[in-house]
Amino acid sequence: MSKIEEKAVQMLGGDVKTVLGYEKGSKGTRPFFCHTTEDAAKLVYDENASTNLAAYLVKQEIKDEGKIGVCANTITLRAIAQLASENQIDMNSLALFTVLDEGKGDVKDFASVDDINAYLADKPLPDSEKYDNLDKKLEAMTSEERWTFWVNEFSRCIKCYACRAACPLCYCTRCITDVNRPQWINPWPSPMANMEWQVNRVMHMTGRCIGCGACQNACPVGIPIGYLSRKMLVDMSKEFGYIPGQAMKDGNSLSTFKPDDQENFIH
Amino acid sequence: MSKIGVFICHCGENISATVDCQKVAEEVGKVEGVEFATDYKYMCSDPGQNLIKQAIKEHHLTGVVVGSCSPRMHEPTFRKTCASAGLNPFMCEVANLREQCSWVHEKGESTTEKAISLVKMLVEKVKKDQPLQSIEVPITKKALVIGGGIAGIQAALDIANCGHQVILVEKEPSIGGHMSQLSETFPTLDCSQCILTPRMVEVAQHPNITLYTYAELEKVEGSIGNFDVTIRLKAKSVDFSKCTGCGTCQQKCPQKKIPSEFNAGLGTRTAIYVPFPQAVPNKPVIDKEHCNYYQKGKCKLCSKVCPVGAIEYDKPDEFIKENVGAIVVTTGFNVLNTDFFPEYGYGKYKDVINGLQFERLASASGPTLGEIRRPSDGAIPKKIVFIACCGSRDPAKGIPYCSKICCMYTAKHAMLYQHKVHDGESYIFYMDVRATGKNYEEFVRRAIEEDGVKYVRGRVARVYEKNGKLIVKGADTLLGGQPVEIEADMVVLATAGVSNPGAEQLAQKMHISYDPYYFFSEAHPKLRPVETNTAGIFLAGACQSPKDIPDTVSMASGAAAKVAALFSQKNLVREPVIAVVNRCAPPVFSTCVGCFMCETACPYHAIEREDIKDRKGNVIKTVAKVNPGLCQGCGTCVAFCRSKSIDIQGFSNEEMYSEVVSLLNS
Amino acid sequence: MDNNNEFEPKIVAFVCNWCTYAGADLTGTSRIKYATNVKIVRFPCTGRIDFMLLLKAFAGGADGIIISGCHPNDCHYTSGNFHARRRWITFRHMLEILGVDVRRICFTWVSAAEGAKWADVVNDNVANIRKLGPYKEYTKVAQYFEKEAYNEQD
Amino acid sequence: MEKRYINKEGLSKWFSSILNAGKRVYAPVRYEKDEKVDFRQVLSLDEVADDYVQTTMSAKAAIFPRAEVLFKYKSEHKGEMTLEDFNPDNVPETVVWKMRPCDAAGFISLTDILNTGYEDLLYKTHLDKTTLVSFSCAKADDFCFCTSVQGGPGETRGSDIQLTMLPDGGAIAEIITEKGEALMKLSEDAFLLDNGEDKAKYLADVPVYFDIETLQGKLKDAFNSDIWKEQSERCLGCGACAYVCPTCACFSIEEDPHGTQGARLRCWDSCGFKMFTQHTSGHNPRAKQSQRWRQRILHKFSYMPDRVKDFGCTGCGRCSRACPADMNIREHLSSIVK
Repeated sequence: MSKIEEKAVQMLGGDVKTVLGYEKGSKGTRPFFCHTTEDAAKLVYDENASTNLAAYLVKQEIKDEGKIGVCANTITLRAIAQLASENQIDMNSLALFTVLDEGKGDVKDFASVDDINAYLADKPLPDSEKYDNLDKKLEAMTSEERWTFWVNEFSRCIKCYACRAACPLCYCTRCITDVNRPQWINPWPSPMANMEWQVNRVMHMTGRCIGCGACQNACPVGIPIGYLSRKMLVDMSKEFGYIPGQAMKDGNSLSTFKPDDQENFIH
Repeated sequence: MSKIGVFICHCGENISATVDCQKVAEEVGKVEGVEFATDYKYMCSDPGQNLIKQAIKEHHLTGVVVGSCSPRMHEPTFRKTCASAGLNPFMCEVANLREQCSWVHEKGESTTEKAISLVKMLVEKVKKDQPLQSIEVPITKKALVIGGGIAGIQAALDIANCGHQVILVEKEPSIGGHMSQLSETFPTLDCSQCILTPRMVEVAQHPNITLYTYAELEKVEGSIGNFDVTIRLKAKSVDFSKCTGCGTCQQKCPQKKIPSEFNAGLGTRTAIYVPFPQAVPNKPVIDKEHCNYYQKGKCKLCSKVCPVGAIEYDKPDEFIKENVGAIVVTTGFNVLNTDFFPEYGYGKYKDVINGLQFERLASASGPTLGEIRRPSDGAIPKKIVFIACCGSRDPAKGIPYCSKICCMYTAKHAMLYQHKVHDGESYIFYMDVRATGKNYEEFVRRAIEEDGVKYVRGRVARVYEKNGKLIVKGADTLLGGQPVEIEADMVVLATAGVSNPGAEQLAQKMHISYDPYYFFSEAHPKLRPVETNTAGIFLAGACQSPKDIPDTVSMASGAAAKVAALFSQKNLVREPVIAVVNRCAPPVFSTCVGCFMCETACPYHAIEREDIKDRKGNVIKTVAKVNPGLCQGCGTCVAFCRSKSIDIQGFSNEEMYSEVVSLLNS
Repeated sequence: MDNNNEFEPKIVAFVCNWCTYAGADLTGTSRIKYATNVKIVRFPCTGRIDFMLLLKAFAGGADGIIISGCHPNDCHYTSGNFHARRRWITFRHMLEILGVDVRRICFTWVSAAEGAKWADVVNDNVANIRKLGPYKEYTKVAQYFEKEAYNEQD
Repeated sequence: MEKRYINKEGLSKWFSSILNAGKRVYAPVRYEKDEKVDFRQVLSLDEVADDYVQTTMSAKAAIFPRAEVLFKYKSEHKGEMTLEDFNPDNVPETVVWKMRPCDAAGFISLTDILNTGYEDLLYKTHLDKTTLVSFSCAKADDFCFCTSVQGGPGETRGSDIQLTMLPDGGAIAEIITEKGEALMKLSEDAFLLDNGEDKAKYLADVPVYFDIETLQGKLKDAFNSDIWKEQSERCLGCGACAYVCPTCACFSIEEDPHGTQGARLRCWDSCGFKMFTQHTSGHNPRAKQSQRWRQRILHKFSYMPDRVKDFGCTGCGRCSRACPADMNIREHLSSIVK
């Protein structure tokens, strides 16, 4: 019996009804809801377990089912810490653990957000290389070239909102795209409407995004939207002085301010 | 569907000189939803207003747009007009055709075009306007007065005499403020303490006034009608309920050389002290900075000699919370630090003093018992020089504004000196003599003509000591800049009046604005001089700008009248321009997802948390709720809300969106 | 510089009610003249201004945008302008990443006493945007369905 | 049906003649090196991508655009409105080049939905003006399951012309419809006589994963089954599956107002979205993900065959490839059959 199976069986014997983890799927690992001890054998955890499971934890349907065990990877943990700071997750309704050394080590439990933050303190954001390469490419462009690049990219968007669905921090009861008085964002997939949606998504993520890249990984047409949120995350944390991927205690970088914020662009 | 009436005002010729008003009315009349459009010479006049009222009734208008002067000017007027014709006043909008169009552009097509699009913009807004009801907030009929100088005393007494409860907070151990330090007051030369102390006693004895001395404002929350204030009662180390004010402790206190604040450093006091003999309350506090016990851990002499055992060491500061409906700020002023003028030798030469110190010298209760004696050797100065505008009206070194009181008190000082030292000679160096109050000019003339004070128009360049004399070098500009040199025994600097240290922090605590010199800003320099921009907080006295006693007292009574007027209402009626969190049908109840980002963004702590419960009382979800009493309607939360679940009435998302879109479509 | 001399830019100004709107009123009271290209939309506070309104303005054909409120520490609501400033730092960066021409957005503080400054802000902006020309790059993308072959896939 | 042979030069010549005839040609284009392949308008044969299994999006948008103007309106005088209706003449003659047989078959289902009972003018105009040139599949992957839903790598239903590429760079051309014949005639001399090659030799091997009739039988009683919740637990609720699908036809009607003028649009929508069935009252008949997943499967494999004979699935496997949560439809259908 693997350590993770052992852990799941033990949890299911207690007050946990479901253990959310990963199983082998048709494209590597995929999320798996394990309800029975028999199914626990299907649970796997390795370096391919890359989905951010926190996206499920904010769903009312799943919250309604009671206490849930979560076999979390680092990005899931980051998201949970952020969600807890935004009153979206009750840590008491989670039984949170991970398996150290990408599934080869011991099982580690997390009882509180502080536990999570201590564990994450030295963990880098994922996929830095991918984003850095694009960053170099885009930084070398003129403003006009960047505009053309993004308009082109957004022309492919089909408004399937997989980016929204996959992101654990997109949990609004009513997304701004569904607001129609006024219709802030046109609902059809035109390049401008697509761009407006992404601007909103990324602005709404500023100071909250944990840089997991779930949005980009989910995009069926392959638009590098993860770069946008990631770039804002990295640049704005430098600007406003917070640790990328770590939840802020009193509001986030957009809902707070410092009297000496930069003014050099203000005439 | 909307039936909107559009009324374009010519404002005499103020608008019509550059804008074709008739064309504006014509063009806007073509807009979908506009039922009636006209132009008129003076919309705000009676016939103009009647025109609007009539049109509302005749055409059953659902909204009104007036194209006239700035809405900051006449929006209330036209809204009232609409209300009197039965239209909800918030269905009326004003397009700014004068200040932001006709007055700033030349006559021409583009000016008229701009006017048309400005009016169309408001037409689109009115289409999205919702009828709003004014908000009524209950008022706590209790006032807080911060600062126990003459302004605070006057305001507190006036409010208390109207029958309302007042809390008076003073940071020093006694009320009285700067006025208690003054010798005689211009222009009548009546003794300052003689007229002040009865008022101080009245405050102490007034059944409606709660006095907290040695106390400071810690925190203010809430808003007009319902402020929650926290007051820090600094530990006095003396139990006032036991202390009889016998004074034994002061006699025995071994620390006797502490410069007395009351005497502006010219006298001394003990560590356990009453600032001055007529202090209210007349009970001592321990100055921890100088107390042997607090500094070195042993002494406790006062405790040993106290006959009633009132001394209590090491008590922490206490915090009390009070709920008040209005706040009057009367924190007063300070005098400019003389470091700015090293050339006058203040601090270097003992006999160069400032005006406040001279007041103490001239005061019967002062360190010299009213005799004018030099601080250095106690000799009576035979020749004395007063330097006016010391820092005032001096943008280079001091402050650019006029401190207002110096001309008068300098004249008074010279006069008092002449009265006390009959063979003395006094000189006043001045820039201009500003004696604009009642009997003020006469007072100055008396100083010159009857008391022989010598006025020299010019600035003093330097003061230095030579053979025991202070050499004052200056120029007489009336004599063409001729150099003047006076060998004086004493020099008095009329240093500028400046704001109190800590004024900035206090203003930020109360969310009131202040000028570059940290004097608090009135809401309107002419029409709302005692109000601040924060509703329910009023100003009086020198915390707003330097002023003399008559001005201070009248301002204090003015502020008190404002408070009384506020308290005379049953409820406070407020404009409904506030944020609201949406509500919708179950099972959603509200689209608010409860992230409470608005809570951190709100400058007024107006966001509360509300549990939505099912019939059994189980919490379904927790959503944001706006406290209508606290919300001031800035709308910061609205721009932050990701799901657009919070919106501000009167500047709603739909309204603002329609305005922007309309501007660009037309 | 083909026809840019004749180009009259459309500029929208989003201003707060207490400082800049009052300042612009003072410009009028002082009878200082400025260009007609700028039209003011009144907000209670710069903190109220939604970043989406800027995008909507560009999409609607604005060539330039002015955003102006109270100077730091002068906000009628104490901190609305600080919140706004932070939002603009963020949003401006977002626009830069996307290649939106941020030169077309002017952030400024104009107090109720700065009537003359408001006139300067307007005139400078009109001159500036006139130099930049119409913001075709943006409107072209915005007018997706206006294109002749509006049902093109790409 | 006519079978011909066309050599490499002939293909190129034919393609040029299609472009020269003024037709708009959509073909798979590789977006950037090693990235996704999708349909775009092309102006030369060189742009057309090679060596891929499937485009991300189906060819659906060529005939049923992501967003399309139904009509425009304008008011120049108060109270008066002028309408500009959809004009079929504005729809250009189009060729979709190198679509998969499953894509072409998808249009049969789409036509069923949009043109049964009521003829949808927009759809029909596009369809009539579009010629579908499918290429039979030489390659397939694990997501392909056309053979399980009555299709196949060489299926010609729905196509106007089907080409089967040969090792010499030429192709077997099957001219299936009149539209196909007309397209061939643009360069008829390029089409040589059938060289007797057997198409089947060049087709990919796609195994049959489940029996469709058994599936249909099981679905009849499956409405209240627990299987929907089990299968849909990891579904995130996005709309990717519907948007990449060659047969999904759900749309919503949207407004694009600009002051006194504007347009009414028809835009793709997806039954996977929670808001899709949200009522104004607050009630949502398909509030749960499992209900929406059930709807998707039952609609495609039960309701559609009941009502319009065809399945709402051609086994292209796009939804499985696109799904961010790895909801593999083939796997799910197989598990229902079991």
